[in-house]
Amino acid sequence: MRLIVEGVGHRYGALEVLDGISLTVAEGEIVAVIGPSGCGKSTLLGILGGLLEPSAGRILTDGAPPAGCLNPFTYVFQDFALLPWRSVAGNVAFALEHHRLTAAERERRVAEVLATTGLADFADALPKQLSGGMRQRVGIARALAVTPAVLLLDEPLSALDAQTRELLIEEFLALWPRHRTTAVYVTHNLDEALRLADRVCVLSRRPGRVREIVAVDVPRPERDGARLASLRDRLWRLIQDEARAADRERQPEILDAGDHR
Amino acid sequence: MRLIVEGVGHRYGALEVLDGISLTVAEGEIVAVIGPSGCGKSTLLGILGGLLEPSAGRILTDGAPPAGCLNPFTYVFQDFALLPWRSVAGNVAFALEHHRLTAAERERRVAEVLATTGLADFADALPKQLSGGMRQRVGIARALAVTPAVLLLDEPLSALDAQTRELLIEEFLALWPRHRTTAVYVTHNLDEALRLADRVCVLSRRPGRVREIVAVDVPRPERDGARLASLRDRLWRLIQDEARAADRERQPEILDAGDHR
Amino acid sequence: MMAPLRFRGGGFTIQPKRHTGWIAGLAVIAIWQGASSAGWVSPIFLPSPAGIAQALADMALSGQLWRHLAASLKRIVAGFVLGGSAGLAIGLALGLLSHVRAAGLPIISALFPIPKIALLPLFILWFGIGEPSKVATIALGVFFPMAIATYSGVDQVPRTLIRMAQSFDVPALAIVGKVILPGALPGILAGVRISASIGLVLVVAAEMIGAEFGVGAYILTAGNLMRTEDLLAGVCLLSVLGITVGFAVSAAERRLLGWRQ
Amino acid sequence: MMAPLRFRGGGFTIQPKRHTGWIAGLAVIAIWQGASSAGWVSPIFLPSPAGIAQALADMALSGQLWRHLAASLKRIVAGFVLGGSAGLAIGLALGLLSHVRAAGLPIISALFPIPKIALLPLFILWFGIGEPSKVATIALGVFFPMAIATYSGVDQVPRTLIRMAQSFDVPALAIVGKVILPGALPGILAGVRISASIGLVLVVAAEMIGAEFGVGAYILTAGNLMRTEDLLAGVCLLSVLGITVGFAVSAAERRLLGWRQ
Amino acid sequence: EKTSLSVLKLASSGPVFLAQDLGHFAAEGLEVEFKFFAAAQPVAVAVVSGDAEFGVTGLTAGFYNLAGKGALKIIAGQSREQPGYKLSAYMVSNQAFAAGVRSPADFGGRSFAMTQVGSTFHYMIGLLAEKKGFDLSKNRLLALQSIPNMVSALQGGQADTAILPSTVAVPMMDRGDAKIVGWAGDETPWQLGALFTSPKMIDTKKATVERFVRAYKKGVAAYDLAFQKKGDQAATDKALDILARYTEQQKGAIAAGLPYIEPEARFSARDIAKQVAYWQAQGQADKSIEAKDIVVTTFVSSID
Ligand SMILES: Nc1ncnc2c1ncn2[C@@H]1O[C@H](COP(=O)(O)OP(=O)(O)OP(=O)(O)O)[C@@H](O)[C@H]1O
Ligand SMILES: Nc1ncnc2c1ncn2[C@@H]1O[C@H](COP(=O)(O)OP(=O)(O)OP(=O)(O)O)[C@@H](O)[C@H]1O
Ligand SMILES: [Mg+2]
Ligand SMILES: [Mg+2]
Repeated sequence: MRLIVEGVGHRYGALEVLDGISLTVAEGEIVAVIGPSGCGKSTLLGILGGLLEPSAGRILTDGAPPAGCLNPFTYVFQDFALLPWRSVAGNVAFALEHHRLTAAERERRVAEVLATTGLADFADALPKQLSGGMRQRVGIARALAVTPAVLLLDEPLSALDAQTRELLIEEFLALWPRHRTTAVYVTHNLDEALRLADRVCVLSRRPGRVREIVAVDVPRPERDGARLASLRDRLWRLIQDEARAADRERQPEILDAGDHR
Repeated sequence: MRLIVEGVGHRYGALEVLDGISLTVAEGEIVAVIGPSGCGKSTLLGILGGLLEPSAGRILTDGAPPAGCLNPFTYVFQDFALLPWRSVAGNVAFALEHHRLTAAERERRVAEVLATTGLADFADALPKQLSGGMRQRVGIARALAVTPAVLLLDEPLSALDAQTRELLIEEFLALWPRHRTTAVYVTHNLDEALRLADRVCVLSRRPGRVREIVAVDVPRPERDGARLASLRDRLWRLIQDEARAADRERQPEILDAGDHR
Repeated sequence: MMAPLRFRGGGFTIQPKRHTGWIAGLAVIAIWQGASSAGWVSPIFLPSPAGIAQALADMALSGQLWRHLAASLKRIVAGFVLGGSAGLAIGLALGLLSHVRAAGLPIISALFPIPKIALLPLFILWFGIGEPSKVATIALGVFFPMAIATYSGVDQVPRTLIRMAQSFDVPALAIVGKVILPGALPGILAGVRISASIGLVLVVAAEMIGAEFGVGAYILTAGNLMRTEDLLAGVCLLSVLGITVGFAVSAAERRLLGWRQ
Repeated sequence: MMAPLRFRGGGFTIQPKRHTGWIAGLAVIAIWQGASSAGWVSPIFLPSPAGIAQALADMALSGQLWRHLAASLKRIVAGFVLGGSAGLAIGLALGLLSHVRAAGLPIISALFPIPKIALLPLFILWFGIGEPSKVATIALGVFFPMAIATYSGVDQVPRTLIRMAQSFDVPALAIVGKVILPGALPGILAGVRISASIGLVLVVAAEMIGAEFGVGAYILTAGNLMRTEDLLAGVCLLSVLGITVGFAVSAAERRLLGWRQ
Repeated sequence: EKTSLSVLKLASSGPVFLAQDLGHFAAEGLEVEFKFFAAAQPVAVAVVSGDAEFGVTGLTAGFYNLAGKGALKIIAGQSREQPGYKLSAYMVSNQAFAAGVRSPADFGGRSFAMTQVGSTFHYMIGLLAEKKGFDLSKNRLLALQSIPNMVSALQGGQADTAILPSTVAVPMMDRGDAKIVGWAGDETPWQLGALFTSPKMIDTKKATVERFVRAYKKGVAAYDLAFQKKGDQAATDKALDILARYTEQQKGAIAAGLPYIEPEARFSARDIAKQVAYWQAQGQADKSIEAKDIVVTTFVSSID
């Protein structure tokens, strides 16, 4: 399934967050979105998945979702978003319970994705008993269980420590060829973007605009520090100044106006 | 000042966390400590700074602290450990208030380190008004204000996003030649370790033992992705299996036995 | 010039002392009994522990104890069920519906601080002198904290879990049942704990007006007759009742909220 | 086969409705007044808002209002100062000293659930029917929640801040004053809020015996005389008193805890 | 037919106890359920709230406030303070006695313990002030909510003076805890209690009310015969037995403190008007109350 973003803009009240984002994500492509803190990456992802209505522009889809797809647009969340009172299997099943599936089919799907993500031994564990890495594996298993057409990943690894992040990137890369799901991958981490993405979409500071879309031409298995070094430098130079400015920005008072983000 | 660690071991009740750690940190040297989650890195750092008493072994110092040193062993914390009710300047001053200094001298020191760390414009800001990166700069300014002999840094950048981390590493590297303080730098991040350290001390899983100490022979200004790639691979192969095992470990129930860690 | 490291940590942690609690409790009782036996405190002003124990034993043997306890418990349970379920329902509505929150919260905030015992005369007019007015007082006293605890429990459900459920197309009613209610349970149980103690206060107050049986009536009668042993025996009963309810709520928390942390 | 994206987010957020609160409050009063004027509710059972307002106005004009309010406030303030400062001191000791915690907590837990009004007869015996017994009741009622709020406030001070202070060689007493006390302030203020409402309940209860003036005495007299207008006028006074105290605590929190978040 | 009566466990309720046990209610075809309360106030409230159909007790300011809103009607008389009947005692604490409070005339300016504002005790001190000419606003009036609280306040000297029922006052005097310095009946006779019901009863179940009052009057007559005419020792003993059982008191104590009850269960409408006026003047009763609307003289006539 292809995803077409046409001139999307968004504002929260008076705060303009996104402006004229246009982008096409091809079937089976991974597009990484990078940009300084607060530039509207999460907002864009929320719009892509139909959770937020854009103030301007529209999103179109092209093509049919894959066979057995229960939820075309499926998220993987930065903070995992696991129900803490459900076991690993229960969390995966949560995504399936509201679809017309036989119990057997549901169990088959759960078992399959737990096996794929190496969680088979942890089916009965509660989230609190798992390390951060294992928790995000549950998040990924849950996403895969519904056979998504487009995966929307919002900094899926940023809550993990560097070593676990490394492990999960390797697993992603191993898992990928089997599913080839279209994906939009938001991250702050250039290395992550360069190792996973086909193209990297660089956003400007708020209001986020597309500054540049950089294709990563090296085939995934051949990407290593040495080969990506120049591309990495180029990207870093692109965003460096804006990252610095975003960092030095005073954080606004969080007014609890009753709306819970 | 040289720091000599002689056969240090530690146990929390029945849990053996560190075993026979021996290590010498030379004057002006940066030693990075890496190891899988829960292997006792923070415990070791606590022992080095005199906050925890080791169950076995001892720590010796050799040489006099630098002129004007108020607190030979000074920490930079992962979670910044700023007093949220004090301004940036107040947080830095907190480290000085309990020393016999004239008010003028205190103010001079505060102003100086705020200038060094680019915080001069933020002297009156409260921590909540700052981005994560700025908060850690305050942590660093506070540490520098007491002119430490040995800096003890416990994953100082792991709470920051990748771009801010990049910015702070660059600032560290720029700041370094001016002070040349001895430092022990705990991290999960191989890149961080390789870009900053003279030597990397690799710990095994719990109970932490020294597996290998790797010298980084490239001069700091010349370290880049391409040059460090092979060293990085070597380190990653060293710790990969243990990182994976640590990741798959079930997290123990946190028993609140009245002791607050 | 090698020097050992100075230890400067420790303190500021609470060490559990297994037996101190019992010893202190027994010591207080022993000193009190000693002072009473020695005649230093007049038994009218402060009866001896032995006297109180005797009064309790008499009460238990004569069957009065169960009669009073049963009468009080019946009222508490009835008031709790009525007020608690109403509070839960209104609290949920306050937590979920903007209009209900906007209209209801100011009214609830205005009525909450009114001590319910002040309304007892009115309740007697409305519901008569018998059980209904007592139950109504307790129910009203329980209603407010339950409603407030429930709505703030709903507020504390992480928004990301709700977004997650929406992103998997989970129907709204199922979100309430499977995400919001379990997520609000910690808040609701905290409300139960507070409400139970308020119920205890109110049963005493309500029984002071026109009740034949009940721990409150027993205490009032004892007070009127200047029988301080009986009075303190009744107070001990209340204390035991309160502690028991506290334990019950803790047990429920352990069972139902084992997933926390 | 291009298709627009289906929106599936929204809901589950509380929108602030600026005027609904006032409108709802006024509507309730208007309906109530209407029902009273139409004679649907008998003034014995529920007097009309106009009747209550009249009673309040009479009270204000005759000067009785200030007399009763002043008497109650004097008792609350005296009880609050006594019980609150004792609770603060004991709470600090419970929070800081292992032995005090081990010995004191079981005793406090056993005494806390006793409704203080049950002790009123005893206090009258000890302190007479004058002011001291009333103040003592309020003080005792305030003591327990303050002690418990203070000690759990101390527990909630992040340990890392204490470690930080120790790592800068800050003396223990200064740690208590500059880290633990400010850090425990949110807990302490939460305790003040609870204690204030308990004080309000207890002043009503205490004034029911032998007080000539005071809002509680006024309400009791009104109840005795079956003057429901006066009774509800007194209840309104209590509500206003409660709301005022709530606002005062909120204002204190805004001023003193502006550093939070 | 079933009906219910709210009542205090006091000798002044003697007529209804006698009417019950001597079968006068049964003779009228009434099955009366007694609802016992601890104070005058709830007795009246019980009739308003519908807990009981009839009530018999002392007249308080609260009673008049309820009656003034059309919730209660007096239909017959009960006890009166009458010279020679030792019902309510003027009491003085030992300390105050030593300080010179020796007679009811000395009560001016002294702290005075009572149960509640608007209670019968409150009215009696008001009557005394009127008679002896002292200013009641100079007395500290302590509302202690219960008679035991009054006893301990008097015992401990926290209150100088009080008015207490003889059943409590005489034992206190005997123990030396306080001094009796006079009797209210001797100083200020007044209509203390009454039988009442709700206007709704009179409107909808007039026949029941009539039968109830008839039986009540027989009870009053039996009381009069047993304790006031004292013609028949056997009847006196039997009545005393019945009262002792209902009031849970010693026969001797009851006999010593029996109130006067008008033999035909009549009441003084003029005294009731005076009481209403007094409470209105004190600000304890609503100005809108009309005494004539409170009393119903169709069942029993007024004395005056
Ligand atoms: N519900 C909301 N109401 C108002 N403002 C919002 C809301 N959500 C986000 N914002 C603001 O919009 C801006 C963009 O937010 P968004 O979360 O999309 O940024 P982001 O690029 O994902 O940032 P980060 O890198 O920190 O995750 C921020 O300044 C944020 O404060
Ligand atoms: N105060 C304590 N009491 C008991 N056990 C502790 C205490 N502090 C740490 N531990 C345990 O000791 C082990 C080592 O802890 P430590 O924090 O030193 O590890 P670490 O290497 O810093 O881990 P991480 O990489 O997660 O920061 C862990 O298993 C931890 O659970
Ligand atoms: Mg984001
Ligand atoms: Mg650590």
